[in-house]
Amino acid sequence: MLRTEALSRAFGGLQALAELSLEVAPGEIFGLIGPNGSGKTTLFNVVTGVYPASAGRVWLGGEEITNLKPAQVIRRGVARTFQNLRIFQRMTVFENVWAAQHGLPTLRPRELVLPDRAAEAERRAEVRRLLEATGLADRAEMLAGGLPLPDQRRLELARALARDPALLLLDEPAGGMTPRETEAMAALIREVAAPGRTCMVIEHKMDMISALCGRLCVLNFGRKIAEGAPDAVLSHPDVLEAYLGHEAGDA
Amino acid sequence: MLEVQDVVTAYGKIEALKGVTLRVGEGQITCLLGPNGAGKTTLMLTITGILKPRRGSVRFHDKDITGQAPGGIVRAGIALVPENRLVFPEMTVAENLRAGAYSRTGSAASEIANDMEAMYNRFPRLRERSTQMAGTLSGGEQQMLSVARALMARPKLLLMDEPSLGLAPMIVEEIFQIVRDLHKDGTSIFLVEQNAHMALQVAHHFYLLEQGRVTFDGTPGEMAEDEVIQRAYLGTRQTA
Amino acid sequence: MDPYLVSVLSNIGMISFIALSAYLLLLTGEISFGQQAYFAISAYGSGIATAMWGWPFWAGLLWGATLAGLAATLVAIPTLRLRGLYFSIATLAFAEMVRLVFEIFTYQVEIDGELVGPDGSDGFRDIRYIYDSNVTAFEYMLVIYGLLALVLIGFFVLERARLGSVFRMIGEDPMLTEMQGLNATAYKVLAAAMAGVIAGIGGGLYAHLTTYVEPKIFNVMLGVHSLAYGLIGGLGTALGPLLGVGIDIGFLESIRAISGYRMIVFGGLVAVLLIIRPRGILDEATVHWLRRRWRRWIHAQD
Amino acid sequence: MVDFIQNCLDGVMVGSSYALLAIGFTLIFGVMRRLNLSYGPSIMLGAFVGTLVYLEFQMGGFAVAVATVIGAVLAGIYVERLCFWAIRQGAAVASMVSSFAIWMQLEEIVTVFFPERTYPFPPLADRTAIEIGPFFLKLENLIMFACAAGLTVLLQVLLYRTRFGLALRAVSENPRAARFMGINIGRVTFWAFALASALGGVAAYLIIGTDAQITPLFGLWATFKGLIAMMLGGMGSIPGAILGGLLLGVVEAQSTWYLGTEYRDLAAYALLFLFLVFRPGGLMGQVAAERERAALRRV
Repeated sequence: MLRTEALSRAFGGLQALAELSLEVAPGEIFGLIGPNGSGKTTLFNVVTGVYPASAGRVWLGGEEITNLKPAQVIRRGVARTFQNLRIFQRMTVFENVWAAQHGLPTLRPRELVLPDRAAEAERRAEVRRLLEATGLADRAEMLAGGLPLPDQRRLELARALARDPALLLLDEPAGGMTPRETEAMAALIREVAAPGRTCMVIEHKMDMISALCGRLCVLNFGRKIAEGAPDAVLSHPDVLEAYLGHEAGDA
Repeated sequence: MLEVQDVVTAYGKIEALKGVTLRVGEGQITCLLGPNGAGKTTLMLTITGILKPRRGSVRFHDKDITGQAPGGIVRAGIALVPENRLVFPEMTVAENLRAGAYSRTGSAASEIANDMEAMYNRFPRLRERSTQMAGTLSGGEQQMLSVARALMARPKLLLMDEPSLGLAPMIVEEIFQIVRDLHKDGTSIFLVEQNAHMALQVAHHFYLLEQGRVTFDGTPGEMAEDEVIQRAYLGTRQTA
Repeated sequence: MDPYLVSVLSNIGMISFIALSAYLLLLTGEISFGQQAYFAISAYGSGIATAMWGWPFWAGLLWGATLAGLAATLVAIPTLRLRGLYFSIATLAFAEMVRLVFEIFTYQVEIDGELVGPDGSDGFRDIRYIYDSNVTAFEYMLVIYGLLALVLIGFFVLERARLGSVFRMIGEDPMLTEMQGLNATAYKVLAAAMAGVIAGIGGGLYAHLTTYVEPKIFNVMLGVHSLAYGLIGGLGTALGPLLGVGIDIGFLESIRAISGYRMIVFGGLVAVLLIIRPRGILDEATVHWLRRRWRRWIHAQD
Repeated sequence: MVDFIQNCLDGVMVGSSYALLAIGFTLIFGVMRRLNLSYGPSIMLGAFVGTLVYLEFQMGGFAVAVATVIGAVLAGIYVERLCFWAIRQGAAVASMVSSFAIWMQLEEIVTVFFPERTYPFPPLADRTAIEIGPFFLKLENLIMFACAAGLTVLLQVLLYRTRFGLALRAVSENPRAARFMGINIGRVTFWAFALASALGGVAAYLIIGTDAQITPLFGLWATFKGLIAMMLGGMGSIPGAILGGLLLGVVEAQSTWYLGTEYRDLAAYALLFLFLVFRPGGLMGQVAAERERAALRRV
């Protein structure tokens, strides 16, 4: 589904991504872990065209998308959420999800001003279904800026799903959540978000990652240091050394 | 030496700290653990006087310092090594150190020069780079500069906000060695960390902050035995 | 109707166009100090068309507004890459350039033995179409408000439609807007072009009402006023800038006690409002709250 | 060729007054990362305080200069408290608009008290022209040029050799970190504004002194010239401000000579527009552009 080949990105002297080659198969939930600053979010940013790659190439489902503009990548069926939460604070919860449909390739430009009644009603119903599924239905008319953190994360997820993406990039979807909220988010990803699409998840929460993901990749200094099934990766000596620390190895 | 009593700090309507009570003992390394958004940085900002608590008090050496201006708190003897290092990128290393001594209005220039010399002795790499712009330093060197800059205020208590964040494991080892050395030289340290494994090796006491509340208070031994903390902050293998 | 009242209302109507023009760009998060440039371009353009080429009023107005829209598009393409302050200063520089060009722009033809047309800093006299056609001041006021109503209806359609939502998204977070598959720059250029046309309609109306335009009217103060109207009245709805215009021209200008001190009061009012209500009186939260109250009230009636 | 060089000399001489204005702008922008559009009107108000002293008490040059500086500082502080201090971080645009509003206010305050079109101001020097070979220089312009150069040196010393300068630079680079050092940001920005306004007062005294008369339009003129000079030089760099001022002066002098007076301002705005589109960092703007990029990366 997503393939990168020797993908690199440097900021000044800092090598955020160094010749990273990855392949994510269709339909899998792929975990991306590593220390802060190891290049995980940079990978999402390069894939979605926020930063151009310094070198290397990216393919999405067989089509090369290296250095396309963000909107072009997104229109090819990618959606993402953000580590530091980005929502349209001055819009309502409903409008935030509705907004994700503005750029759908199936929406004709004319419909931005003069919607077809039936199609628009169907799309609005879809927004409501997504709010229902993510447990935000009763807050649809609230201004999104006033939501508590876990709800804002769910709103980001709902917004991403409104694009019905083939590839869903989730950047710390459970960041700052309590264990209980984390479990709820994991269930939401497993039952609502993942079916029928490919997911990549960045997380620091190992319980969640190992329960959710079929395969993991560990980054350090922009390089891949391990890849494979969670069990194997999380006991890999390099991973213990660079990310989990020595103690975990002894425990 | 530092006593935080029932502190509530809020941004607008949202309370980031919901009544936090903890103490940092003289000559000890105290560690605060907690997830992102739990309020750790808010607590640091409250102690350093940048944020005013809505309720509660902060006492340092039995004196109430709640709501004092940041400058006064630095002068009282609390310095912060901020999260993400925050060096002044377009100032030289030497100027960064001088900025660290900004609040020492009473000290003579020669005294400050002596302290800078002491910093260069402690961190020889900073001496090599003393006329370089701080922004050109590597992450690890910037972290050292950030620590040295805080020490230039001659603090009795050093607050360190996630000093290992985004740093390579080897550098993290180095930073923790510095923490041990500073402690040996008599500085009390209040350490905010996510790297619980490293913290376990140095800290004398642990607090866990979750959603603005202290949810654990105990020694390293007690912490290592607590199963919930095990799973959340130490263990990965139990569930893996 | 009292002629003084007609003239004040006509003024409010015309200034509303340029205020709405600045407001449209404010929605996309851009501060333009230069909407008066498009007002000026259309004032000259439509005046030339009716007074010199003998075009009918409506064709002249359409021509002026089109010119303004084209100019706005051409300026938007290079400048919208700039962010924040840089964009604001670039619009200011462009508007001053336009004004200074009109200071030296001379294009005159002889009609019935008299020279007609723009004459540099002496301005452009005798744009007499309205008077020659025996339209009364009151009727012309109705024309102004008719067009203003059309533009407002356009705004209300826009606000309910996805396009309005796209503009507001860009205003809040252009990068996040791109992440919804929308080309933020292209939509900004669209907004700038629409804003140019709206300012242009105002400019054309202005030239034909006063029959005389001179370059110095289109100075930065006009631009800043139109910007301030949205910021005072509120960015939550297109009625916000109209409220701003009403407060300034309708209220402040008509109070005798502060004549001669109007700028002191107006300047202070803007400064204080920016502190206590950074997005104006009718800001998004207020509009949202009012809408909810309205809906609840409607429900209660059922 | 002689014409061209004479124009350049004239341009540099006039440009030094633009440079003087740009320094104050840059100082404020460097610390606050915000534009103070009512910088010109506030020093204009100061100059009218000077005029008042000149007309009412018949006092000479020095007293007028002191009164001008005091007036400018008071007006500057008023602007700082209302448009910058009260509007909190993250609202650079609100500050800019607010300062524009206060501009109108200050201008009207002055016109209420000084309704005439122009007022006399103590002349800076005799209108002596100095001949060097085929070229002419004016004494008052030389004084202005010397002052611009001297103030630049003084400012560089202040910024790079003093404790206040250290604090000022720390605040402009990273206000958050500066607070952790115990630096009182409010106090530093207050004094930066006072300093910039004092510099503006000196600039106003010198510039208006060369004309020997003052008008309320000086505020608009000063803001635009200073702003253009700063943007040409690269925002936030003091040497850049000087260069930008001189460049603006030269371009104006050349366009006046070769195209005519009516093209002078047009050429200046066209230059500004082109710079913004093709080189938004200005002459010395590499650093500023780099900083922008660094900020973007953190998004």
